[in-house]
Amino acid sequence: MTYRVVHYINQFFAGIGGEEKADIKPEVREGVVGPGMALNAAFKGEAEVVATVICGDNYFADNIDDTSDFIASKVKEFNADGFVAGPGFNAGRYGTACGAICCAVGEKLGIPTVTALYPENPGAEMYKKGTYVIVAADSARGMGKAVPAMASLLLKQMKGEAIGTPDEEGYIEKGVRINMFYEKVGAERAIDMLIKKLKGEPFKTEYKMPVFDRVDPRPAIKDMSKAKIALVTSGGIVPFGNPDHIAASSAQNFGEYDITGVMDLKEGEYQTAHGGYDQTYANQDADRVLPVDVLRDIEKEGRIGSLHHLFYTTVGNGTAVANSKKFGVEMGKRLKAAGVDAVILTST
Amino acid sequence: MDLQNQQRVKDAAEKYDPADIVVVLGSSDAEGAEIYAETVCNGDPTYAGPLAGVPLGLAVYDVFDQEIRDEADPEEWENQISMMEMVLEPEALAEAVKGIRDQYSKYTL
Amino acid sequence: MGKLAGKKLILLGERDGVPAPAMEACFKNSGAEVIFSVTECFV
Amino acid sequence: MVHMATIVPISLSVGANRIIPTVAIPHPLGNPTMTAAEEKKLRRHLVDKALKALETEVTEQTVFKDED
Repeated sequence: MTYRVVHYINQFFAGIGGEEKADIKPEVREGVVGPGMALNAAFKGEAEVVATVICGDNYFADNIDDTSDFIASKVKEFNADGFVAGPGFNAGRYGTACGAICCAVGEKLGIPTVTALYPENPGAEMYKKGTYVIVAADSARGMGKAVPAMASLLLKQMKGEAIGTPDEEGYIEKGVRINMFYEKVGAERAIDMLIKKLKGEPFKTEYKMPVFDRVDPRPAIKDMSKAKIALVTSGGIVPFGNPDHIAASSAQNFGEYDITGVMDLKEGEYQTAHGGYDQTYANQDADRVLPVDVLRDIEKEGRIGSLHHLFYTTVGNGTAVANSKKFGVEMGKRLKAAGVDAVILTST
Repeated sequence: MDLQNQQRVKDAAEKYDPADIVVVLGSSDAEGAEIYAETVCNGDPTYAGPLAGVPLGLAVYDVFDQEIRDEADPEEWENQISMMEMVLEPEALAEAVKGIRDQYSKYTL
Repeated sequence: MGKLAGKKLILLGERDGVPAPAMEACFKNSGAEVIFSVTECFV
Repeated sequence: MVHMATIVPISLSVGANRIIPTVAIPHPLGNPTMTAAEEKKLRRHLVDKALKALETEVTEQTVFKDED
């Protein structure tokens, strides 16, 4: 059978115009337009572009949800088996649109999607988890390479074939870990890798670490005697009994607890929920992780303005980076709203 | 290539006998020259313009190609182009366009 | 008159390469007619 | 924000900008082998350092070591 594919492009690749036409509303044309010709050729008869959706980059950016809904409904009308957007190369708005629509179509209709972007296109980082993003050049000069890779990856998905690694297929890592079987045991592979590393030869890790954000350092506190200081910990300090059931590892939530009038975290009143270290010492005296006692002294002395009456806590034991980020953002919002000037974050 | 210029090349190829048309490029880099050459021979490789999927097959040469150079007025060449010849990579440019011409041009000089 | 005699020339110059007017000057006496000449600029 | 943590390389890799190295993983701000008074003094010392770090302008990731 020939699979039915709907293709998304912007006003420029549709030949409608450049920046001056960037606010055109989404429209649907039957068959191929522009890069869809290359896509059709790359499908080699196994699939066919049955319709092309065109939308201005600005219009999309201003109406993301409505336009995504509209496009998804059109894709459904055309009874598509798969959806392709772009390539968007290094075009910021177009790339973001490609990623957003692929994710929306995939989510709403459950059909395979693929786009192609320059890895530094903001759309790549934003949407690589929700769709396959083929690595493309930074300009339309890379059309010739990007389109066959998109076609091949979409065909594989539509046929239900196994998808290879990001390197094999040419897509940007989605951050998914998959178990693999190797002939050699881990110890041997590790030694092989070490030898390569010692020789200065290229080697590839089997367990890539996530890339963490960097933020610019905040300015120093000018007047500590007026500052409101808050305590946050990833060491799992909670009121005794762990009322919010924060998991001992892979935490799904964080806690917010009132320490108004609490001068010292006493045994039997506070404990740790953390399952990744020996809890004995923290359970005996939780101040060893969350230094409420000395901060109360410091507050009394007037060295700081005040200790914020709420502290935030979670467990940093195998907790997903995505969850940590979510917790951090929410804590940050609440701390900011409470007028906190600085945070002491303790980790175990 | 600029979309309007693609249209004008397309119009020219319709108005005149394509066999008589010779496209001469003055690109600054080999990669760009290839894109231009491919656009007028095999169709717009970026699929954004009027020449998308339109293989005109025109004869295309880089201005530094020996065959084209031989036809230029030596004095004018000296005045107009010799400076850029020192800055650019004339052989790489000529070679890049030749590669595309050999693959896609239906006509030659 | 050489190989270009009677040909129709399309000159696609580039600002940072060889501009079209420079090429026009060079092929003025080649016997070819310049039917379209343009200098593109990428910046 | 100041990060008080025992495994400084992790703190650096996750991007903390002000870092205070602490005592041990299960008791970053304490030491059970000390008397309660000594231990509190140690904790006070570390928190004082953290406050100082917050009062210090930094332009890049900075580990505040224990030389003072």
